[in-house]
Amino acid sequence: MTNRNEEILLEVKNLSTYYQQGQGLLFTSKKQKQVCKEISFSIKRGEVVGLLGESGSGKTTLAKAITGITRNHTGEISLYCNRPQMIFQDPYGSLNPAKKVLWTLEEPLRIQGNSSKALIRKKAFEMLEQVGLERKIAERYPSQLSGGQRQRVCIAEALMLDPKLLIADEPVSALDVTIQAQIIRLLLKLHRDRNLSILFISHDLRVIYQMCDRALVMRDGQIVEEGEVSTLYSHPTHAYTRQLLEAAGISQ
Amino acid sequence: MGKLTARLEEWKKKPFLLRIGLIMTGISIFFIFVGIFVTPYDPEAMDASSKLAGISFKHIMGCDNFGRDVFSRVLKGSATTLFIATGTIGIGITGGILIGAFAGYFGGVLDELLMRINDAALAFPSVLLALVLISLFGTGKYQIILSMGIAFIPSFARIVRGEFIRYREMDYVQQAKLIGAGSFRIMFVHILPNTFRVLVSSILIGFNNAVLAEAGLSFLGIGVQPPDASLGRMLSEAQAYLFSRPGYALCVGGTLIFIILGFSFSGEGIGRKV
Amino acid sequence: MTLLEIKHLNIEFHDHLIPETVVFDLNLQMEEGEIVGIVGESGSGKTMTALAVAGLLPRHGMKKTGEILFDSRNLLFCDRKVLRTYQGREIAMVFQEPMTSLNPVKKIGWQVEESLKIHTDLSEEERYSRVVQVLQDVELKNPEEIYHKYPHELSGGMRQRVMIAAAIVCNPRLLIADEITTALDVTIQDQIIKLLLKINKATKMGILFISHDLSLIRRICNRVAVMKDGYLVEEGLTDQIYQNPIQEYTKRLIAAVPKCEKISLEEEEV
Amino acid sequence: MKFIIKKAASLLITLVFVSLLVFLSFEFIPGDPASSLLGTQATPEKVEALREEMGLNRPTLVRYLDWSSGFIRGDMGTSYSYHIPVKEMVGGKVPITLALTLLSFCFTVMIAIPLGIYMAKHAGGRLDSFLGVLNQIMMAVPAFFAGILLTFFFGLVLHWFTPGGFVSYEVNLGKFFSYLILPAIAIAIPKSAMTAKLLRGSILEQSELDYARTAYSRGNSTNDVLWKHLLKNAMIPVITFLGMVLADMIAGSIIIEQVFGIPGLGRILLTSIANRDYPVVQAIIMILAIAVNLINTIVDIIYHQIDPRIKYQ
Repeated sequence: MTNRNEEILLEVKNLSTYYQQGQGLLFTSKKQKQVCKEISFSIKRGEVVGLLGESGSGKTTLAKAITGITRNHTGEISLYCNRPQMIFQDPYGSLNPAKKVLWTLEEPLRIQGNSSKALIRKKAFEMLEQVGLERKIAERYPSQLSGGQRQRVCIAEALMLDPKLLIADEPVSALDVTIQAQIIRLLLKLHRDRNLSILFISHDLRVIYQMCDRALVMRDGQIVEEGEVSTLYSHPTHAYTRQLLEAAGISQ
Repeated sequence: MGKLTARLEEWKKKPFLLRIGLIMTGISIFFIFVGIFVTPYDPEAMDASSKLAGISFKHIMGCDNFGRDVFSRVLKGSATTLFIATGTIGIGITGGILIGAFAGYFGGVLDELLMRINDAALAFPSVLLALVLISLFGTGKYQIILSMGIAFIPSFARIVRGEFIRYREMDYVQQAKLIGAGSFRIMFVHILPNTFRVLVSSILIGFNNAVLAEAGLSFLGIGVQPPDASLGRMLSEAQAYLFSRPGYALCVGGTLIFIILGFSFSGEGIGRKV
Repeated sequence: MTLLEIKHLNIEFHDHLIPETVVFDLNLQMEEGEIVGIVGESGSGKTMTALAVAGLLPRHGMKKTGEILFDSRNLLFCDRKVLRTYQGREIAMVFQEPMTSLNPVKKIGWQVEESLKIHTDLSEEERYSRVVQVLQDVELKNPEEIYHKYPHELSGGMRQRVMIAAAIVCNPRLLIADEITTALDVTIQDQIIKLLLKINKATKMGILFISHDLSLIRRICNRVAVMKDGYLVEEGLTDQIYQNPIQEYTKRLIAAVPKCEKISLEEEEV
Repeated sequence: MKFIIKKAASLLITLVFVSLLVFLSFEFIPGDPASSLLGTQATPEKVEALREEMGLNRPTLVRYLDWSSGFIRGDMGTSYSYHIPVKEMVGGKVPITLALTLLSFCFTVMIAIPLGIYMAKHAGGRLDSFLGVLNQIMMAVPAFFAGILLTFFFGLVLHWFTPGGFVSYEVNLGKFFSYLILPAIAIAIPKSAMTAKLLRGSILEQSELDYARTAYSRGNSTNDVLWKHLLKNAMIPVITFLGMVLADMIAGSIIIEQVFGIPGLGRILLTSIANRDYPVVQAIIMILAIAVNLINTIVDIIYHQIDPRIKYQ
């Protein structure tokens, strides 16, 4: 697959993100805390890249910087495709509880404003089918769905705008193992069928192994190691990677 | 028929307090509404022969010191009170949503500035703030609405702001940003509907407070001016005849409590549904 | 010697319109000093079982039948006063969320010491030295300093260590660990597991380890019970179950555990 | 200590802000104080002379600085209506309103805290439900109506006191307080109902949290869990609320003073509003604002002492 897809979709150069501690006019001095430190990497078309790290390592911050949700950063983020979309960890917080599934699915195209209502609806139902949900789900509220169903709806919503790059931030961590496996398969299938690039963020080394071609290991805002998953797992060079593999009981 | 039983089932599922509250509020609003068109007597008509008459079939709440029928005046007064409360809440909630939404959603310097003003205003009890504003705007029905409305904005703004701060970091709001929704769309289409339950509850509690505040101001004589009747004003008149005709004060006060209880039960019931 | 015996345990909730049974006819036995795992997905009834053993089920709105025998006394139906003499002294429990499970306005020392205050006649100095000792046992550095700290000043891993310290301070014979590593990072998880194994070895404390994570269970437990929808599906030695699962559900559960293998989509369509 | 200094500075800034608002809002009132002072005798020359004398022709900012610095020194200006220093009119009334407010606050705390704890302990029981409804009704009773009822019952039926009677604190301190008891109760009734309800809810909310379960798992009895674990946490929102209640009582006392005929700050405020006697209104509003903000600051400091989490945010 590497020959066909040499085209780079995302290139990050020397990215540092900042977090403001205490905002205020009076007394509270603004403190800038650096979260990501001088990060560089790239993602090619059709590639699944894993981002591995523990809590507080800056994974989510990095994702939010790439998608443009937060803008407090220095360095370069070059995108050679449409705006990447994102799936979040908590399937209970990522769907608007006040809106029906259909409304949520239609919203991205409604905001774009250049498709007819009928067309939008048609596409929403197509997308529901693609993520393996029944049509009747469309009329439900998020509170009436299971965790796995919600995560599928989130994936459908993210794909409504046909992004070339999808950022999945711990999309299976909050789910039961059997559901986890289903969602992973779904993502892999979408990757295959749509030639979708995925930046897959997780703390679970095994899931990363299953999903990804390449992985980045992140610690305290820095990428400590990067490489093909198979080589990375069999021949870790950085001590932290070794420690992670050992803690997860994968020693080869 | 089936539809009716279904409705009844749904009604029975609602919390007990909410049901009681809605019934009480319904009764109050029904009487007040009818009172706008028909009252047993002309609320202004004085009758020297029945000055301070007691409770009887002719005058179910008796008569006041000018011989006016208290029941008719209570109907009229409740209507004024409710009208003022509605106006007050209208102004308060509109201002509160605008200020709270902007401050909560955008945060930062705007939030700091708006909330500092808000806190300074909130530091005053709303009745006191309304008093100050009345001394600026003068007395009269509409001035009262304006004064109380402004005085109620800070508390609503604070509630709305809290809700917006809670929701702005939610993943679905981040998601909305990603699909290209503008700030206004996110604020009023994505976030606002989620605050409705809290808003409805605080509106009902606000009604309760507005009725109390209006009655308090009118009681002090700086609220509604004659010839408009108001429950608070009637209570202050009734206080003078407390010994000779305690029924007068009790009837007026009872009505006031009934109306307030309706709102507070409903607000409480809705809050408890969560 | 048998430490704990659960016989025909049924737990039914009656706080909604329709009664909901969360545990059906559960039988489980545990030897002194043994580490037994209960594994299952959310809603399988594993936490309810743990709470029942710890005597922490709500007293109203539910129906319980069966027996939980500890020291040949049925803890499920004994007097609250008797139960309290076991709680914290003989049976202790550690929970999933170390942040919310500690009282936010009390100092660490106070919270670790509490069981000693309730169950022993130790003097203040004796209690203090025991608390410092136990904080050291759970591998916390500077126990004297930590004694005077509040929960929010510690990291997640440290808080969970404090929870364990508070649980083992009276040397209980049974420690119930309910998903205690779920909220923690992998490296911290690893450390906590090693700590539990060390404690078990040193004090012969029985551990009832509840988790959804099969790979963790495999590392720590001699025996495991698999639960689903309130039923005990399969029970036996961990290695045996892992290698030769009998029940269909167990097979599926083991198959679903992410392994270091690539998934081929052709095998089974989504 | 750093926190207290920070809070004190914040209080100062808020007060400057409030004083600016109070001063400016009275600037924009239609009508000229000089001409209204002169009333029917007003001629353009006389008005102009008086304006000059009152300093009304100077720029707003200068007059604000003048007014605020005067206020700090204790010079609150001169009443338009009575032509005497505002300080003389207002000064003697402050202790009366203060006493009334504090007395009501004490009653509220004394009633609400035990009641709230009792209701939480017996939550779900018959007495709790009954008290819950009773509480809801009490909350709906306006303080002034409660005052009227109390006057009627204790004054006119039982003859325990003379309605409308009052003894100054300078004459007889004991009698002074005895006349404040009923008004204080009238204010305290709805407030203690609200506080008790909040405390009950807060305790129950805490009892659902994980740490309560932890406490039970160590062998604590229900009582021990309540007193040793839940109460301190549950009091945190209650303290904030009590701060608001205290501020609210200052406003409430204005109305209650009217019902019981107590010559406190409220009385003068009302007559001054009616007479458009703005220096007096401004002064009273400022006094109340200072009191309210002081209370808020104290509550913040107490809050800070109780909840260790705040220090690290």
